[in-house]
Amino acid sequence: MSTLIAIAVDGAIHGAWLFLVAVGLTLVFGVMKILNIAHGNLYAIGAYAAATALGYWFASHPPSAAALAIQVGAALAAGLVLGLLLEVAVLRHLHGRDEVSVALATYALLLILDDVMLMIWGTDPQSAAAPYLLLGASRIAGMRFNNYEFLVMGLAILVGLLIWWVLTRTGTGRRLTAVIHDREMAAAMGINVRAVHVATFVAGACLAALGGAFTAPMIPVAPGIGAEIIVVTFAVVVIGGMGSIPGAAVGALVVGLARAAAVHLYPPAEVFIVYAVMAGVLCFRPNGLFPQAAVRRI
Amino acid sequence: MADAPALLEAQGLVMRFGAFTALRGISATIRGGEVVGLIGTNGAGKTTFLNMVTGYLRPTEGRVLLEGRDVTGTGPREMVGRGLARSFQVPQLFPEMTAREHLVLAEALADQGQRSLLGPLPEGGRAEAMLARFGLAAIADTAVSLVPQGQRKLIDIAMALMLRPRLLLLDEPTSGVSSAEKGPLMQTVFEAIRAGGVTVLFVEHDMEIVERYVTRILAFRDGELLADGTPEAVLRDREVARSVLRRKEVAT
Amino acid sequence: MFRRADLRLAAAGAVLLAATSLMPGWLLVLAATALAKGIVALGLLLLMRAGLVPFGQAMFYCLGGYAAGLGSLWLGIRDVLLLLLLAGLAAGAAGWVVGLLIRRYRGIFFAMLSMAFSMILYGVLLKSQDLGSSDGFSVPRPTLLGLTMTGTPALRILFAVTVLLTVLLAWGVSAYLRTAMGQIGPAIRQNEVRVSYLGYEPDRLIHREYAASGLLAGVAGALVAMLVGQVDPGMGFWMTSGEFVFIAILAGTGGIWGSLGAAFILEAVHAIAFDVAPTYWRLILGGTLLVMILRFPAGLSSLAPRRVRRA
Amino acid sequence: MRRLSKITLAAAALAACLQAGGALAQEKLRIAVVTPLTGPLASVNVPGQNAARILAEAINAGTLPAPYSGRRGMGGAEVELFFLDENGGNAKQVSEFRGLAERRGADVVMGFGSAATCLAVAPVAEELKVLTVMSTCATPRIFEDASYEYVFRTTAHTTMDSAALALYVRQRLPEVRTVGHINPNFALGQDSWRDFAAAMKSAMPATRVVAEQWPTMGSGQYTAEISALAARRPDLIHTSLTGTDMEAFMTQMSARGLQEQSRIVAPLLELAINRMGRQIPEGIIFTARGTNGLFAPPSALNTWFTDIYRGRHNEMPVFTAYQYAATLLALKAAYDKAAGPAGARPATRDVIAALRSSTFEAPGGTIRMALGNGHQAIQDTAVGEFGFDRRANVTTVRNVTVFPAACVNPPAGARSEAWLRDGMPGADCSGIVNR
Repeated sequence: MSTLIAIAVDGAIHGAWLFLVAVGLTLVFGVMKILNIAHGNLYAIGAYAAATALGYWFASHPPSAAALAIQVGAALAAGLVLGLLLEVAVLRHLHGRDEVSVALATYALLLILDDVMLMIWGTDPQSAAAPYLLLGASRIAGMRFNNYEFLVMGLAILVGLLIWWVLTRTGTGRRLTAVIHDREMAAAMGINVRAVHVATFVAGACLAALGGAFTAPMIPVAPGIGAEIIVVTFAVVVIGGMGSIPGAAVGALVVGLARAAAVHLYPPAEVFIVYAVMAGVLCFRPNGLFPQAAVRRI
Repeated sequence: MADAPALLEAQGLVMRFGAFTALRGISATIRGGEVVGLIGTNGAGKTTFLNMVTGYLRPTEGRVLLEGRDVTGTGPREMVGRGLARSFQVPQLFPEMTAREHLVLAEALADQGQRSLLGPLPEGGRAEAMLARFGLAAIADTAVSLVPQGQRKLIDIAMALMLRPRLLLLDEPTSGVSSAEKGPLMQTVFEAIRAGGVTVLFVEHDMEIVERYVTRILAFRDGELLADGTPEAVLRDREVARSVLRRKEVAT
Repeated sequence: MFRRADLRLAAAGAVLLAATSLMPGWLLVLAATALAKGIVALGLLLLMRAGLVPFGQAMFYCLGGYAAGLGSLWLGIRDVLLLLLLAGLAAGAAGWVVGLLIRRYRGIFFAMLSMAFSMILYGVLLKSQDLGSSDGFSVPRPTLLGLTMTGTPALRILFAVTVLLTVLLAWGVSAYLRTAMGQIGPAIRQNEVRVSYLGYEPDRLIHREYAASGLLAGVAGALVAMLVGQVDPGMGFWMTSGEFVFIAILAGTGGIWGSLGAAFILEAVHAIAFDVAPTYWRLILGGTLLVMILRFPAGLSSLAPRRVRRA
Repeated sequence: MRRLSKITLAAAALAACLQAGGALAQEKLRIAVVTPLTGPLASVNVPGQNAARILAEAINAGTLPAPYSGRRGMGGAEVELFFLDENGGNAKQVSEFRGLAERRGADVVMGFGSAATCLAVAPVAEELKVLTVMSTCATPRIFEDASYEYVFRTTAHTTMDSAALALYVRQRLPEVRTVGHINPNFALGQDSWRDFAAAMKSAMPATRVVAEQWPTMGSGQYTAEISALAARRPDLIHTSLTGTDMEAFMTQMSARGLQEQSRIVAPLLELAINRMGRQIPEGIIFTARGTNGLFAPPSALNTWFTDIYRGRHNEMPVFTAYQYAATLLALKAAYDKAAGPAGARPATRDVIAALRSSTFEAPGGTIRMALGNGHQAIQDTAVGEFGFDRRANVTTVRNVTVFPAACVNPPAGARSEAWLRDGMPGADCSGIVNR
């Protein structure tokens, strides 16, 4: 019985983390039809920014709850700067190009940003463990869990609700949904699609950076962490249905639980469990669990 | 004509897109050699019906029979394999190809049974004759994206005819064509058809054209079959006149 | 049957064959690897003409390498041509099996699903201890028609085999592109529904061309495996697939010549970047790719073999 | 871009390549260092690159302490290092290796962080007759699956770690009955666990394995793995996670108190010791692939090496630094011996004869080229428990046991895996020292 509880808790923790990291990717694809392969770099830069900021602050201050504010601040700053830079410098010129060319352009950005980060932060890992031990531990089913991971779960749920509220309850949200479903029609109705694109990409970048900033305390921030999460975030987004926020939430939970189950029941499968689940879901639901309505062509 | 074998049968076809119901149970039979006109206002379900009987759309309920055999939901490829061909309300062409390339490709695919596709593309075969017959020789080597709408319609229909179909479905062949060109276009199409004895079902808004060519008329309204009969009977039917033709008094 | 383009292909092959005796070892390996990647790019060319970009083609490249390696270690086959045949058939069969599912997908989903399959193979190879897991295993030098090869002469012979095979496969692909079936790919990309209404099942062509591209990538993987003498799961990592797509984009509308030329350019850019900036070679690769995509408005949409703007 | 201009661009690029390496420097001894400059393994190998630069400068300046003091350079020639990134896959590494030998005039090639590259490059070095001395890659397969004339390795391989750790646990923790492990799912992790499990079966037959975890390398998220290990509560947990994975695991594990219910054995902890320092929980059992770093016996060479290294990089050198230093010192000893008093630069054949089966001093103690008919090194090793001295704010090691080379390395000609499984026959463990 305790194994089932452990799988549920571990799955939920990992799923929440995956949602936080992947939601920006599906938002950007939903609105702009861009599969941002450089999403992993935005995550990594968020982590580096947070690690540097935390390292600088806690060099002269005792560990305190200020850490969380620093992480959010660093993430939003990194996301804003990088989101704007990439959108204006590169993505603007790719407007109207087919989906796969744009995805390849972001693959080029991945290669470039990887080395740019190497130039700025070098090869040695940055650690920012200060906030990780701040919140103590709690016991579930006889096992001790670090509360920081529940904080990340809470943050993921908060972010999910925030996005849902913006999309369904606010003016900008309705404009965003209009652009998601039909870019030309939205433009015809006077929506400044250009502004929506920039805002969406910046929001996507901030979400990725937020994911990185709150992962920084858990791992040493080193070259290559961006590349590690790319393929697993694709799996989450594709399983959920490209462009669907609830889909990303369900996809993240499915992958999280699958990985936790593999770890507890058959560890050697951990290497490919995520991709097996992805291929499995796509066999039955070719466009993911929450596909967007297809437009009639003839 | 009436006792000819049933070629295409629709039985109680229903199509629901979520809350919207496009077809509310339509049954109709088309026999060999007939020329059937399909009329109705926009959104009456004409194109949905066409998409369904040609295998592109699987009906929510009901069956489609071709020569008595149930072909519900089989894809367009099998339907074409069984002698069906169609044109489209908006011409479905290959933007980067020329008119000649369209017809040559259609010819190669039509003859894939006799001649292997791994051979070269046919040269100077039926495609050239069809280009001449449809008066497309002048623009034969122009990318279709630069060709006017009327000729795009002709290419679209010509490609369907290249398949030497037994049953031809035309979706508003004259829509988007100037009124001066409507007559000659239909003239060209029906000359090519009459030579081969093809059964035709075509969607049309221009009643003059309908009266001139059809042997029977199906009238649709809001996804239901309003009338099914000879042109004289259907066009004088009060319901059809009021809702489909939008004319106050009845045409004499 | 021979057209001007084919003669040019044969001429280029002859030039490379003649140069074999002059080239130093490192250039032989570099050029042979470039030609092998060109062969993979030929397979990609088929799929990209139909508007599909697989992000997981390295799976078949890796399968071909492992098939050649295991062929010589477990089955005792040592002849180059037999091993290439074995690798091609193995990868082609795998392409046919994966094709059963992937034939229904288009656009980003096709790319993502092919990547997912390649990562499954990568994970399985990483885990398999008796295949040397992440270290892989060494592939013994093959023989050519009974003739054993060692040292640099072995490289020259392998390079010559690679050149002949590349010319043969390039001629085969260009001949295929001239057949009626070769024209169906671009038609599918431009308007798939119309193709099915002309009585041809688009999924069937995509399935066939996916298996063929698998076969080509398998042969290329086997060539590199025998050239390098080592295979490891890294051959099937998604970054390797990214490199093949990079070559296909570089090739643009160049068709056969474009693919082979682009492969050479990539290896050259790779070698120079490696020498000039050992720590930042990926920046140079990424920059080159970005410039190609931004400056080349052609992109994927105009992958037709010939310009048709004869208004 | 017109098709023709694309071909001319390619030709120009290749020509540039050819021209760049043309000028062969006759008088300098050019040593190529193949080492990960980018990617996840970079951070673990940077200390090695630093040590190589320090040693090359000292060799050229002649400022090395005994037993290398006096003569400058190697065999009378000035040493010049140049670095090459060990990434891009085997095909790239093999073509780059040929480039080193044929185009860039490398007299010696050293380094090699990953076993995959070592296995791929060894046959090519033999074919091109290039003296290749591997510094860090640790798979025993190289000299057990084949024998080479031009390929050497101046560091012991992983079998030594497993043997020493198993003997240490038998001596210090006899009450251990259940064992678990968490190892990265790739060659290094698999070999390391297979060897440790075999060594434990031989040293402590009563123990049994109760938990196995195989996370993907670089995943960084170990929540589920730690829960699974905590649930089984093994007495001992073995892990050969390295670099950033090791740090991530330590951070996440110590927050959940895994180390309080199970003793942790981590053969590669020493590489993260400077970076993590006080964050590493007390009592973790570790080693340093020989008597390197904190385990180094006092000697003039070691004191000189650690002072210079700490002066320049303000942290203690970890064992990769000691391994790169050992390679350069082995080369210097071989070149000087082969050159003889006259000091004329020796041919590679003579250097190989001098290096084969030689014994040389390194900052970590004496290294003997005893296995793989004189091509594979063995050296004494030591195991201890990690401690953090709060007062002096410095990492320390307690309860150290030093194992002589003959006790923890397989005898010449034996296959490591079988040797461990069969109870380490022929091991001479008379010289064990407990500090």
